[in-house]
Amino acid sequence: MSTLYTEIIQDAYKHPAHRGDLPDHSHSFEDENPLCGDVLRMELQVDGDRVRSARFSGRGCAISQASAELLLDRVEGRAVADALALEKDDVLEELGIPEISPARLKCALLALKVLKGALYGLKA
Amino acid sequence: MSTLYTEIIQDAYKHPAHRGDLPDHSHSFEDENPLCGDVLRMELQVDGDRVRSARFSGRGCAISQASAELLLDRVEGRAVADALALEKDDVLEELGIPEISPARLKCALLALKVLKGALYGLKA
Amino acid sequence: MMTTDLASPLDVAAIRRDFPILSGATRLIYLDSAATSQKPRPVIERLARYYETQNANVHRGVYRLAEEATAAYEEARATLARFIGARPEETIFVRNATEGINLVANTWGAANIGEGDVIVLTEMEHHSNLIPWQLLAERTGAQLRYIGLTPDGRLQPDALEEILAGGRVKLVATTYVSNVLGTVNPIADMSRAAHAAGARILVDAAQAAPHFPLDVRRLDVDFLALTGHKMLGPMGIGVLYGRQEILDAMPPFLGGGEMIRRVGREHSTWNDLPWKFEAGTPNVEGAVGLAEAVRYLESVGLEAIAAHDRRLAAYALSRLREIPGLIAYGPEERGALVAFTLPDIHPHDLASLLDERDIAVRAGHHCAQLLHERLDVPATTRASFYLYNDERDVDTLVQGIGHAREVME
Amino acid sequence: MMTTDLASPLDVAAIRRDFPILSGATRLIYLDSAATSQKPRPVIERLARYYETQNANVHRGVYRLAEEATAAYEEARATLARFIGARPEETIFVRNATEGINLVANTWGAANIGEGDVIVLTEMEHHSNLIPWQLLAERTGAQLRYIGLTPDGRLQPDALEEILAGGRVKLVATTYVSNVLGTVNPIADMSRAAHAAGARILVDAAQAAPHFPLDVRRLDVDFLALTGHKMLGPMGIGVLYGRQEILDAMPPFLGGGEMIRRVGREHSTWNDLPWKFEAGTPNVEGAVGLAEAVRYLESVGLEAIAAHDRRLAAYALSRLREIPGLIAYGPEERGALVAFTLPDIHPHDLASLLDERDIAVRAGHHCAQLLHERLDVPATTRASFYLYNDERDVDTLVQGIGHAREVME
Ligand SMILES: Cc1ncc(COP(=O)(O)O)c(C=O)c1O
Ligand SMILES: Cc1ncc(COP(=O)(O)O)c(C=O)c1O
Repeated sequence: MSTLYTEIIQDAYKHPAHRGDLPDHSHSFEDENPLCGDVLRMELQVDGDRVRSARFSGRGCAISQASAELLLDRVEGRAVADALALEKDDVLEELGIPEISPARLKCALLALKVLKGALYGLKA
Repeated sequence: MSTLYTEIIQDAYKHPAHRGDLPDHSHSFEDENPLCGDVLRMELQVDGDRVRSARFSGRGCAISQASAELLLDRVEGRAVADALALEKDDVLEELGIPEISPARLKCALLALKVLKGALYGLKA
Repeated sequence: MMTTDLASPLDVAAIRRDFPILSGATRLIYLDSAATSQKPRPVIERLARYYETQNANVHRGVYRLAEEATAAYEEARATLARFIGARPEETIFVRNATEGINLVANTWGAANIGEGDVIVLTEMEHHSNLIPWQLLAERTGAQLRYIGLTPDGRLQPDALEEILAGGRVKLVATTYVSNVLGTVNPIADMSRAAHAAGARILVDAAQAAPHFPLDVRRLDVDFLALTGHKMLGPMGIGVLYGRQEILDAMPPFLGGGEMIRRVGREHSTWNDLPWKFEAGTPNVEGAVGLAEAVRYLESVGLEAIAAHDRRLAAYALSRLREIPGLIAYGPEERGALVAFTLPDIHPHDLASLLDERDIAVRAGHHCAQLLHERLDVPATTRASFYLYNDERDVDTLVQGIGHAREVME
Repeated sequence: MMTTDLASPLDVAAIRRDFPILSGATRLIYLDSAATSQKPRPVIERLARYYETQNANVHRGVYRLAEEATAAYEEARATLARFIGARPEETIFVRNATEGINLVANTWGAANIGEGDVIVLTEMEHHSNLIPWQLLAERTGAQLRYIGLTPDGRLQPDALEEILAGGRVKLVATTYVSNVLGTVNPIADMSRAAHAAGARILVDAAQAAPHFPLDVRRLDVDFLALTGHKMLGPMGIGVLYGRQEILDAMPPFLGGGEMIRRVGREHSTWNDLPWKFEAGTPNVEGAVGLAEAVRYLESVGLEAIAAHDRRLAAYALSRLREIPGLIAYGPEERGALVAFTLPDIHPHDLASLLDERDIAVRAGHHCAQLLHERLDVPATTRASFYLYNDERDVDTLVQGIGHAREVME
């Protein structure tokens, strides 16, 4: 039906498992995409070298929201080092849209930017 | 041979009868065409309502020099009112080039501008 | 409900055939003319013809080609001057509306607006008629005052008078037509009020000039800027109108060739209007292309275009309002555009999903962030129309929105 | 003496066929490329193709056409950046060289040059690299100092060092190639001297970029401006290069759409480089046309063009010097032009008489009044050459001058 809005994206957008707050988070970060007004916040509970739990909040398009959901699903319960190693291509692979256009790429990568911001200063 | 440099213009340019000064002139004016650097000065001896004698000096292209010569030839010995009545088309008619291009038109009309300047304030 | 037969005064099918980009194999539903218009064949061909037969640098050449290029350039100026009811001396070629407004801010503004003086803007301004005044205000200590909006997106009726009554207003800078709300502002009334208070008025006509006849004398404005690419002309060319006596007294903008009379080592003197404000080699191609665009618009008829646009905007508004939950911003009476939001789809998602069906709309804040804050939405989706659009395009849009909703539900 | 067989590295006959305006029924001897160049078919066709298949407003559109236009625009920037050895972030699209230089004067200049500071110019500057600094000096109380010329039209060898030794020099603004003398200035040396004295250097490359390879890093300059229409590109587009760390620290130039990050009621923040300096809708058509021109130049080969131009200038100089009484200005080693005077024919008359034989040369002060005062002539006649000219054009010019002399004798 839609080449951009894959099943994966639609599913992650419509049924996010990681939307919400973590009142006792150890790390958090918020950023925005001023051109489209998207705002994304992430809260993480880091325990030793692991990301124990992770939640996101904010508003934005399906691409940026689904990207946040998929990223946090991937990092939750895993090593901080794995989260720090994530790159642009990993995000696009998670989303299943390697061919995204430059304008929407910004939406897709906002989550990665915020995640990196939250983990800033942690060692790999 | 040349459609712009008519016999009349070549003749007026090469053999001007009115080039020179009038030490006891009653009226004079000088102006320039800053874009091509042409400078033209006219000195007139006005006697009552007549232009007794008229001379020009300065430097410039053949069109502006010929135009000065032809204009002064036309007004010398004639009524001030006739000189004051001269217009653009009279100049082009004298030069024999009614179809002159805009860039060269400025050259052709410098003499008229200077003549009008010299006679400024006189009644027709 | 499908298309009714609102008889347009235009033969849209014939017009579309004049636009190569709209005549491809797949029908492109181009609904982003408020961002930039497409170009008809005569304009595209005019650019080629210019370079193939007339190209030379203007004004200083004695040879015939240079004469011809100069004549073409100055004829283009005369065409644009006539189009807006100005004199050629008052018609300055600039890159776009943005440059025109900055020119005024940096010359007239810098010379006439000082600390504590007031510049009046509206809350619906495009950034191009906002940032130049912010920069000027920061430099000079002038104050910015904003005319607020009614709930349906018109200027607050008495706001201008109230601000003017407060005194020290030097300039009212307003858009003619909002590029988001579609609101058409009462420029003639605003001019009268501004002038009565001793202020000048500048009008951003970027969204007006493409759509209806315009006359700077009848509007009695002091400055007016338009941009060629939104009115079928090429990119890189626009016009700034300034009232002659104001332009005469203004310092120059950029320095360089063309705008100079006589150069000294320390100081120089300026050329006559309008060249005083055109430094460097002008965009002759752009000027002749824009003049060709004006001729095209006039051959179709500005009044007919205006009537067509009005009908289409009304039709779009009524069709869009049938969509549950859709909010359309702006007043009933409007220019040829509708910006809207849906409760359940982000504008960027909607634009992407529509694009998959060859429908081009714009999503974002449309360079009007202040207005979007005022509307309390980060972004809207905007569909804008022009002489090559028809009811079928609106119907396709409405169907596309339905489809997008299905995908995202 | 008639044409000898100076073997050009270029196939001029083939090149001429690429230029529609030079391929008409009567052979046009176009010797005014220093004013503006003619355009090859690929550039003209690129403009049409842009409007027929790619046109949209850039940067903010989500739909594919807008993506495509944006990609075309940014690819054009990358092409120009590579052409001058810069990074895309340092490559700002402007209208022409004049605007580029004014941009620097109004931003970096206004922020960094104060009362008593010194701006160094040369006596051979085009008005476009002179007036902006005069305007800035008048506004700030800075001083202008001029590097004088040798009798053969080169910069006085030690003048720059002497002025720099005097202290307080903030900027050296110089042309790369004189548009009247043809002099090619030693930019790399001048950069070194300027930097050693803590000054910045701006280079006007309007007459250099069309004719030989250029590398801003190797020259180590801080700013460099070029203009598209002199290098086979369309009118209305040029490039300003600025060193990244300087651009980063600079206030913006014009305000409007595109150059903004976030807008508030009183104050706004700026976009990243290079967009911070590009307010309003850019001239996408101009940019893609200029990139096409660069590709054309590179396919011919910049080194080959440089060699061709050098030969042709030398040939023209030697042929013109055979004419009794003719004075040619400038040094032996030169760019692709010769400006000269005849004792008995005014430059305007000569240009008109040559025009009657389809030879296009320029007469006047070529926007270099100070230089003409220095040469003590009000005007010169200039013949300038490019890749589509050959020895036959020079011969025709020389014959034409002979004919003009006969008429005016
Ligand atoms: C040396 C030089 N600098 C600057 C310019 C200005 O170029 P433009 O008018 O395209 O800005 C020119 C050409 O006119 C030139 O020859
Ligand atoms: C209302 C309004 N003003 C100004 C502009 C700026 O036009 P340009 O970018 O061509 O300068 C636009 C369009 O973007 C606009 O819609």
